[in-house]
Amino acid sequence: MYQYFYDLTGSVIISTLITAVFPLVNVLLVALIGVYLERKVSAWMQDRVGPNRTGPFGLFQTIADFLKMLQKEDATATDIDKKLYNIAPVLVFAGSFAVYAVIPFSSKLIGSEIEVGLFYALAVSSFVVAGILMAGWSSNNKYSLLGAMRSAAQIVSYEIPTALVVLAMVMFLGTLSLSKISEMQTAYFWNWNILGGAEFGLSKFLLIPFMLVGFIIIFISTLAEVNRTPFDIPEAESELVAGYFTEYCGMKWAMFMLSEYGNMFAVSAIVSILFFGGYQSPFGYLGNTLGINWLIPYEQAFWFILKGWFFIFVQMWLRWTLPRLRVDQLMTVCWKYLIPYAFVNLIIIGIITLL
Amino acid sequence: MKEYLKNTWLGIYTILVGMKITFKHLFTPAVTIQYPEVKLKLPERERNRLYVNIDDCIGCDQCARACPVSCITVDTVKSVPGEDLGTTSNGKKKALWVTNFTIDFAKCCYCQLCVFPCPTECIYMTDVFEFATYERKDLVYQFSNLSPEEAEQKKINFANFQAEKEKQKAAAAAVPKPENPSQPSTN
Amino acid sequence: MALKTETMVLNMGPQHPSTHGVLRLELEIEGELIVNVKPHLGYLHRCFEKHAEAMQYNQVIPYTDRMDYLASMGNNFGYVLAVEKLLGIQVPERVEYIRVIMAELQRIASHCVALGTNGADIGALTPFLYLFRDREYILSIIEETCGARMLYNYMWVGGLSHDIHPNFVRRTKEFTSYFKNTIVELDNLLTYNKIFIERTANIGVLPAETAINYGATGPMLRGSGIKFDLRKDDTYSIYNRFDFDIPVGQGLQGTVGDSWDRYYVRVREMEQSLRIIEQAIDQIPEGDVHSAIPKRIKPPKGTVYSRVENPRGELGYFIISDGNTNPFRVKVRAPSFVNLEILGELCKGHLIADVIAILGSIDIVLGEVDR
Amino acid sequence: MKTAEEIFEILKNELGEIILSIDKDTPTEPIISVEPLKIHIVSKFLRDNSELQFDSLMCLSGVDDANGKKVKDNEGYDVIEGGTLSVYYHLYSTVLKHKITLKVSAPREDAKVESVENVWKCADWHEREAYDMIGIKFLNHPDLRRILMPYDWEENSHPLRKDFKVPEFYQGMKIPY
Repeated sequence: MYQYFYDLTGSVIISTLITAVFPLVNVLLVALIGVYLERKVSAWMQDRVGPNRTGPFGLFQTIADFLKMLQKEDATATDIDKKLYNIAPVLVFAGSFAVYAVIPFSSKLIGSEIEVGLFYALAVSSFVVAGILMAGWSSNNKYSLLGAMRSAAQIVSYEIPTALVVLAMVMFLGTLSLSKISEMQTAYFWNWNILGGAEFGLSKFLLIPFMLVGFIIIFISTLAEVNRTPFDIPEAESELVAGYFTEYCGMKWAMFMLSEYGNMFAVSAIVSILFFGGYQSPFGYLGNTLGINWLIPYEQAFWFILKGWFFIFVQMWLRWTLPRLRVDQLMTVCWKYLIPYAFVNLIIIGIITLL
Repeated sequence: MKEYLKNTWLGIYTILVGMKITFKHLFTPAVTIQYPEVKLKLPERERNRLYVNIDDCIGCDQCARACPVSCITVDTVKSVPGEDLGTTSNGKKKALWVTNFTIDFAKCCYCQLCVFPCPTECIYMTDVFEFATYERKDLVYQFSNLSPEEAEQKKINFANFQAEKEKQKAAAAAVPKPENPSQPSTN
Repeated sequence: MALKTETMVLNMGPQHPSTHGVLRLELEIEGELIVNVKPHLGYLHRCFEKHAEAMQYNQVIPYTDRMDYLASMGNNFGYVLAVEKLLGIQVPERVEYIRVIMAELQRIASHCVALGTNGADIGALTPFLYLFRDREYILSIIEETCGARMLYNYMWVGGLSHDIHPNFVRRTKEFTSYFKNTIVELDNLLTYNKIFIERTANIGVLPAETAINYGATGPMLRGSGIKFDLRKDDTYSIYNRFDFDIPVGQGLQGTVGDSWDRYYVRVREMEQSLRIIEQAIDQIPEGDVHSAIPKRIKPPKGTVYSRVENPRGELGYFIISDGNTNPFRVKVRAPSFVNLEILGELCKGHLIADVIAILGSIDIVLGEVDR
Repeated sequence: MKTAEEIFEILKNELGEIILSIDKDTPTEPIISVEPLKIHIVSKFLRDNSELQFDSLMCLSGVDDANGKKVKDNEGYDVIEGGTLSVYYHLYSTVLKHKITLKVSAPREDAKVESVENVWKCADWHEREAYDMIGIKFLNHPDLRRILMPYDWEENSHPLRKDFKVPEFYQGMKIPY
């Protein structure tokens, strides 16, 4: 990305600045639009109108909320562990924000093109759990504590099916670099991994059902990792008020919210990179047909963002359809269902790849 | 094993069924209305703020007695002969000055029990439901059209009249003579 | 060496996002496991019984509305039946029919809230809003007739406050045909959802004998598999003229008497209420609804205990009259009050999340628990 | 299915002295009076007897009979002295579908009634309510605390008594706002 902007502007400072600020802007934008979209989607699903007072169609609702949040008094309870309490939201936010560094928005728009991007994303996103535990413990509130404990157990367990599916994909693709994975599923949707990858042959058709299973497993477990319904038990509002961030208010609370929506996009991005061709267009590029080369990265970014938002929409869709699971059932789903399926899937994909 | 697979299938299938329903609802129009701009037409029997048509009130106090929360206060003063209070719309002759008719809407429970006993149908429920105020005392509505001075005057009038009557009675007692008193019987 | 552990006390309520109204639960927990539940009541105590002693008989009716504010018609119905029994009044046919239709409409509206909040407690917010949309429909039908949406003061001793609105019959028919779709939709969206079943089946199992001993009534009792409904078993008003079934919990997804059964009984009960309405709406005879209202209610000395099947269970009024225009004593046997007593028993050994599911399936209204 | 008279006969034969009388003068249902300190025996009998099977307690209500004489206390308020407080039990048999009403009366100054909590669990909260509102003490009740009023409400102040005087202050707060 640095290289791209350096070529474009010829200035070290501007290109460095853009590269550095790009993920942050992304997280903020995702949260702004995400909160708005969540409200609208839930409203439409429930035969309501949703926010419509601030600006046309209530478009500025989230901005108004952020302004309100900024003005709020930073109230803290007396018996809390001040240091941990203050660090926790930053840590949680940093965790979700850091993932954006490696997400390839297009072949050119990528913060840092590291070779182990997938591994990095998985590692960094599970970093959040430390922040959540800190928040829950330092709040000195029983609800927060219970929420944090649930969250720790949940995120740690769901790492395993995620990792297993990722492992299967890595075996199949032979690389950990997110941009390379995207590149492998070049234009046209039949080259996507969900449809058996780019190579054409018998294995492609054999792979399709298992890829589908892999996709479902990773989608469910990433859903759990970002604490969305039906796995939102750490913050189950009817049981634990707001879970680990019960005691937070103002901007600190907003940081938890930001990271939640940031995370949603991050995991959607990873799912779409792994299975749905990343930034690749399903129907080829307009830039290629017209012979305008500079258009291609923007087209790619468009497709990538579209895919990301589509998965966010599915997450919302699920949230407003389903009830939430209980703690032990959550573990049951993970250990008794997802992990066995993921293992079987791993083995079969491995065998087919070997053949 | 069969149970296990069945559970997996049921989980996925019922989730998909649910998703189908919510997806359909994405495209159904909203049932909510935009309240301050759009208002529902309230049915004619709507029970909201009470209104008293004081011109029709005869001060019979029946509404105040029917009220389970005692939010209606009616004070009356008898008229003196010669004063014309007019008639109610259904032709009843009024005989009492209603000096004070207040309803405390902070207490009112909108049960409509005060409406039925009214003989002149002067107290009734309207469809006004937006009357929030900043002060609780603003919810006490005064329906009497007499100013406090006038009300005071009426009381004095009646007291004077009463005193006059007493005097006459005393005089009549002192001088026993067959006299036909001109004042009407008690109002 | 064994690690020293101790239980933790978690305070839920009085202002907790999911306790239905201002109920405070003191949960003694071991990790997430419930050791003991202690309900604390009285946050919504409004002295109904003391008030009633200072009121005339007809002035008590607006107060009964405010007990179970989700089923005010049922409350009115029970009270007027008790006073009529004391007075020995026979009300006109038309009044009986309208009362039954109103009470059944109210039952559907009340179950809508019960099922919706049960789902919402477990995390499914969307069915809640669909059900509220339909409850709104019922409320607007009732509003057109009596002018109020929740606190009706509609049934009077010996009659009704208003005759039905000219639109009433048409709109009720529209509603009954329309509402069947909602029940189907609800079944697909929530009742048979695997996650919902997992959350409620085998949770809070209430065996039949315990249920009777604890005095549980209404869907609580029927969920435990006992076919007991006051509308059939101790019939009042004109319920014996209608043909309807009593749904009972059969343990379709787990044990008989679990939370899912209680939920399921409510869903099926809405269907039966629709059946009653459909039968009654065509038979409303002509007549005057005010003719039997006594000018002055002054019952003879004596006591009466009269009960009706409210959406939440058996609502009983025990009235002592000393021959005055005011009741000497009115005691209400509130179904929620009695049903809530079992909560501690049901929750033992379950998880925190289950407390919410069980509480939702008991379906209490704190206005009635505290009165 | 048995009428109240038949049930009264059975009770009288089986339990004798404890059962006091039957009041058939009420417009609706007859009431059987029972000795307050023996009510648990009667209850157990009613529940377990195969002819009666009263397995459900519909309602338990405490009542201030206000049949003592009215005296003015030193502040000029009416206070009732003497007389009784009563508890009414409405029983129902879900099997045999018959009903019965029992009544016990205890002296107002020291109202003690035996608890039926171990016969019908349902009586637990009803008895707490009767204690809270009327001030009837239920002997052998496992957890006789106030239920609807605050736990720190003034001792011996029971709001549903006919001579209840609204206190001016509760915990330093003025009560009639």
